[in-house]
Amino acid sequence: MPLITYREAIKQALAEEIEHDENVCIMGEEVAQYNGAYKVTEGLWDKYGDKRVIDTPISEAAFSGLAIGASCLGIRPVVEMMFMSFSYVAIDQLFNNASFCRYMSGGLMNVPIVVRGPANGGTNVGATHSHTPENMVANHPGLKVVCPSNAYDVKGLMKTAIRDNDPVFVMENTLLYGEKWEVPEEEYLIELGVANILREGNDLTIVAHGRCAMSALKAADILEAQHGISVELVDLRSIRPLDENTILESVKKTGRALLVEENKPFCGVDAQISHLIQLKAFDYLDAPVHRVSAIDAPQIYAKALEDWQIPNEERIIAGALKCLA
Amino acid sequence: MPLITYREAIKQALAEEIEHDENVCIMGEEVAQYNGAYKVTEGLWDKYGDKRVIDTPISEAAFSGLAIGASCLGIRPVVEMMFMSFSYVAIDQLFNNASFCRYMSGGLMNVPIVVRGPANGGTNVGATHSHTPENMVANHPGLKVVCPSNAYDVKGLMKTAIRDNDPVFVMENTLLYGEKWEVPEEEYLIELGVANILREGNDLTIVAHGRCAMSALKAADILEAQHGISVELVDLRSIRPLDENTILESVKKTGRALLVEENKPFCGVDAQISHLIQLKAFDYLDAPVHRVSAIDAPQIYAKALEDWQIPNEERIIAGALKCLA
Amino acid sequence: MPSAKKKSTAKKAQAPANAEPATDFTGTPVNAKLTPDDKRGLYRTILGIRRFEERSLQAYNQGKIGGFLHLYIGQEAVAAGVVSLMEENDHIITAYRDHGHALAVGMSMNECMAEMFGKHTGCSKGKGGSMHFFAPDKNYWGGHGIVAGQTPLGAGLAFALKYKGLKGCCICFLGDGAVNQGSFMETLNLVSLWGIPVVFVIENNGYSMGTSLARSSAEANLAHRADGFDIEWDVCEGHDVFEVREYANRAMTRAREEMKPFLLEIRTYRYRGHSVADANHEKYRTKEEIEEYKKNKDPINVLKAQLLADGSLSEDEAGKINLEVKAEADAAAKFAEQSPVAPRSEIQTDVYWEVDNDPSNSLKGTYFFND
Amino acid sequence: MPSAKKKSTAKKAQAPANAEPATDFTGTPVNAKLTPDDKRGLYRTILGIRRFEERSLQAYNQGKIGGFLHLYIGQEAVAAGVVSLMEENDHIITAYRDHGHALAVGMSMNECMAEMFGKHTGCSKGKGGSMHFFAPDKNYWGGHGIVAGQTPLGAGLAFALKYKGLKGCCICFLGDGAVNQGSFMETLNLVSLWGIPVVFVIENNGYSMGTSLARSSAEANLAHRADGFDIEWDVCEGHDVFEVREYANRAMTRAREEMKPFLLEIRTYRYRGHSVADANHEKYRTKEEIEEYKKNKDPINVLKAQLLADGSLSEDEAGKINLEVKAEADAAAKFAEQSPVAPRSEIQTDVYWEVDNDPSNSLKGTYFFND
Ligand SMILES: Cc1ncc(C[n+]2csc(CCOP(=O)(O)OP(=O)(O)O)c2C)c(N)n1
Ligand SMILES: Cc1ncc(C[n+]2csc(CCOP(=O)(O)OP(=O)(O)O)c2C)c(N)n1
Ligand SMILES: [Mg+2]
Ligand SMILES: [Mg+2]
Repeated sequence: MPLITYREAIKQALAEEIEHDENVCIMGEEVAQYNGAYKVTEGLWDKYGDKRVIDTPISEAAFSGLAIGASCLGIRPVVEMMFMSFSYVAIDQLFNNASFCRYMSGGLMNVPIVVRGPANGGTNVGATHSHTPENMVANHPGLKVVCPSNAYDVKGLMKTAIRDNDPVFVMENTLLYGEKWEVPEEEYLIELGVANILREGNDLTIVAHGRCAMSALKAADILEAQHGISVELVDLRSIRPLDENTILESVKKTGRALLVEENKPFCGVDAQISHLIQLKAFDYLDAPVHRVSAIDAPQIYAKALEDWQIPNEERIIAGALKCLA
Repeated sequence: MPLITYREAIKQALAEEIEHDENVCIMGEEVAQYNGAYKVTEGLWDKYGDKRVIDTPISEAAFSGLAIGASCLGIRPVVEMMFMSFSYVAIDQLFNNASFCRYMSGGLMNVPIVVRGPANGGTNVGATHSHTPENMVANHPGLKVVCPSNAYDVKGLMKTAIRDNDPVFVMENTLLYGEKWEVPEEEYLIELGVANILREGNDLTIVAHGRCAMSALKAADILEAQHGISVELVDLRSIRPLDENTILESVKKTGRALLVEENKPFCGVDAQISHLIQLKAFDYLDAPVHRVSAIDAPQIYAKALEDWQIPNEERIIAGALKCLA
Repeated sequence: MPSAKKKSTAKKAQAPANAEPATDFTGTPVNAKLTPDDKRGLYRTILGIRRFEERSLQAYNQGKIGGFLHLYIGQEAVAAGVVSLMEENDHIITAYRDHGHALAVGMSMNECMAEMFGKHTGCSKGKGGSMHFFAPDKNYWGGHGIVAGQTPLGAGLAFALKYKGLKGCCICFLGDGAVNQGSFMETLNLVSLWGIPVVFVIENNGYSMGTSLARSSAEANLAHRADGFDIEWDVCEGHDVFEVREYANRAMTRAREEMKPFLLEIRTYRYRGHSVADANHEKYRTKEEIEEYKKNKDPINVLKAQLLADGSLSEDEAGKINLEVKAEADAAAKFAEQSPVAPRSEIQTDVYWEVDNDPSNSLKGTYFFND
Repeated sequence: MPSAKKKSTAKKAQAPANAEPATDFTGTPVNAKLTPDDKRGLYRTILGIRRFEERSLQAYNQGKIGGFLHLYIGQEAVAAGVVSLMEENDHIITAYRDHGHALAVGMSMNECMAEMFGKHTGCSKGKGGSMHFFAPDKNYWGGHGIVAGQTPLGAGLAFALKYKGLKGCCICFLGDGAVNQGSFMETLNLVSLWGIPVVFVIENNGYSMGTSLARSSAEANLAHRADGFDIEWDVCEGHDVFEVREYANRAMTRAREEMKPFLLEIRTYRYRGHSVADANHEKYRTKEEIEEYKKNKDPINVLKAQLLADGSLSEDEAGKINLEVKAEADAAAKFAEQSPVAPRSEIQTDVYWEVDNDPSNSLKGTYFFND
């Protein structure tokens, strides 16, 4: 299987879906002529032209809302937020219109849009540019959200998201764009709501999503090698819908859980997962569920400190040891 | 002590603080000449005039941002969101500027604003008008949020919020505006971060905030009378800062916890509280922490169904019985 | 001190040189072609909206309708006039003051009334309420409660037409207070830049809740803002359905033919408070102002006089139509009253298309999160 | 077909009748009063910004600065000119391209450079970075990363002046791409309606990232949008600091004297990419375009020629200033390099004023939520 970057995998997904359905179009700031701020859409405008790949002014509320409206008539817009952080100026369109139009119309309409873009810290760009709003998205029934941790997943989930008839947020990560994974050449889709066991183990379940799953994978190896702790690692992939069963089965086996995410802790996704685990695997738990999240402060600029603020291997290992203490 | 409405208590707090500090001013849609959409500010414009009580156009992003900017120079604006739901068009100003300016300036500035308004369902106005965003606010370090459940609390907390040098959201409730409680005539403040034990008990701790605390109070009486269950009821009052100790002490005593809120469940405030309890009172828990939240769907319009969707006594009692099953 | 002199390049709809401001629009081509039947149809629509809303007000006062009730009374000729021009590929979307538009596109009084009663037979199954009527089969996309929130959606509907190569336009209504929401202003730039066939109709009734236009917008000539976005604009009166049709027709034709947006400001008036809860609306405007409008500019009276004059309607026919629509409104209230509320299980349907339709690739994972 | 003819009432700054567009601004009153010292000061500021940014670019390329680096090179006369007019009660706020404004208000190269290096000695203790320089003691309120997010804040600073009865204004800078954010347009209406003494300065450098003005705004004459909000506006060139001072002075004086907003569009140019990461900026504009500006409109060259001509600067002095600011920039890099990163405990300070200041009513409750 070819090794390709996360960036390339997204691009392939977008290109394939543009080919697959004439109603798929991509819009966002600098996605066309500039090839994307992070070059995710590189070459697509050249190949598919103005109709399918559309540059927008810096008007996130207007173009997200426009995408929602267009989707009512069967267009399937894939809206790029240059940073998912910039969706903060478009929250009303996304959290009221994309999420609720179907409901408020008693099911007469649906909103098949995708909102995609990087939602991560660790890039030294400060508090306003480092949001990870998957928790806020998932809080709003009507929306779906996935956080792919690797190239294989992002391709398969992106394609599914585009074909999905509901609004789906795809949370990417600029730090993963350049990383490579094996991705088959044949077409494939990955269903929403199916977690991925990245590593099997018996002593501790780590649940993570997005890039944190990759950091946890490295931490798990170290935990095994240096501490003799056998970690089972569940990569959520999809936040809403959520694969509760996979999480619960793993925790029932290991009796312990560490939840790792880049969200700020208060009402992060892992607060919900923690509640779920204690609720549905109470009798299996040998220790409280612990969490490693971003250190609870606005994202700091200084690189050295930000690398400590977001979960890293060292902090994950410390968290795991707490679970087993 | 005089019995006054929740509405009147807010108005007293606003009037007292206007008198107390010449930099306090109130702004929002219809707050002045119209006396407020819910008459919370009735009479204030008549008494204090254009400078202190200011009508705005329907431009929430602009006037929230303006309030933040003005606060840098020592003004202490109290911004009314006619519905807290409308803050969705101003999220960037509130969640990036109000929350992070202090941090990004390395502490050189601070943002002493209050954002207040009703954040509740149960009024038959549909999904877009029934948000309870205290979870999203509390997710953002730099912001504070309180959810007063009664007239005494709302007055004391509002005054504290206005004097606080950080941005504080005060989540009110239209269904409480007309309800009465005893409120002393002498001036008082209530500290942020201090929960209130509304009722002592031994079998089960119920943690609630906002109007749900009042519904839980009624449910607790029924639980005692009809099921012989002695409930201790913790009214959080303040979500961030959070009074962890009071929650934990109560749970350590009762061994069981039911969390009640109007938030939609996924990453609601109670997801965080649930995590906290299992983390810090793990060995004391005799049963998993249960939650009663809004039924997980966009807020429905039909009154009969909405009254079932948001936590009511019946659902709280059912939740309590699950905790004791 | 010297100063550069700038000249703004206003791009308003062009009128023939020296044209007198017209006052009688019954004879303009778009109106001249109306048959007597068409005209009576317009009368029925306008009167039907009025009677429907009067009946709903009654139901609200009886406690059968809850939440908000934003009445359109006084503004009926705007929706009726504009909608009467809609062609197959035209779409329409509006704000929360949406009953008039809904009835004008042909939604039944039954489904609308039942929706307000929160009943399962309502157009949105009782999930949306008064502010959220929808009829996609009639190209009607709601009914939206957040001020100006519908304006990017309207642009999107028109975008889809262009994308698909369909000749049509989207008419997107908003209020005079809504013009100050950022989403609308962003959208103005976007649709002009991209050549999107959307007609924004500002229903300027002079007030946003209790705030007069002068207290909400710095520049009283709202349509003028279009200049800053190189969008053509015009202004007309909204009480004469023929005037509305004339101006709307120009705007819609241009949008369809030239693939360009248009901003049309229509001056109108609401007789009632902002919503029924706004009982004190005589505090922010004078009784005289209201009476003046009712007396001289009531859309029903104006149209009736016009139709009586040109012979397309008789007093008898007018009376008959009135009785018919009144009966229809009463029947709708009865229908709504007798309809069932949806079962509790319906709270969690219509959230996700994929869940409702249980597609072949069977659903995985948990979608809803109550304990 | 007949059409109402509308006339927009453009409210631009008035020029004397028949005034020729001026080209030499050195003699206008606001500039005539400058002493040779003042002029050399302007030259030092402009040159200092250039050298500082060149040095920071070098540090970025060496990997000492991370994240974004948005260089102001080419636009220096705008910040220098406007800031040189600031009086005691004037305040200033800008976007992420904020180094020029920071140095112009008198922030030290040390604290600015250290901030970009993420060091504890930085103006924001390394918490804000390149986009977030602040100096409230110099009436400088940042440095803001979200496009147009600073514009309501700027209005708020000016609001506070009016509230307190202080005679002053706030100058709020934004880019040509930022004009399409709703928050800015909402703010335009608000400040006009309320009579807020804010001067919005659009630094129109022709591009927002890779998007030319023509591809982002439907109406190329950006300042013209002010008409729709009844705001006075004007347009000038930004490479001649005297021209900038002339126009900015008119705008700021009017804001202070009349308590009214002003929209000033200043045409300028950035030589470098949007940020340093934008290496391919010659793909969306021609080399010639860049060279043309550098050759004929470089703010340093233009000013130097003016000062040499009027005798307030000699070649020697110019050379000396150049060496001095270069040395200052080098020293700043060294200072930054040698400064410590803040300790990890600093991640959670400066979040809440109340926590940091441990006020007498001792803090209750938990503020931070890591396990
Ligand atoms: C973003 C937002 N802010 C405030 C409101 C509350 N609100 C509903 S309607 C309204 C007035 C709107 O006036 P206008 O646009 O003139 O429309 P009209 O009611 O006159 O039809 C306000 C303030 C809202 N629904 N959404
Ligand atoms: C709301 C938001 N959307 C997008 C961005 C990403 N972004 C940063 S700067 C920029 C271009 C702004 O151009 P302009 O306003 O002309 O300012 P200039 O960079 O030319 O100084 C963009 C798109 C952002 N920071 N905030
Ligand atoms: Mg109105
Ligand atoms: Mg620019």
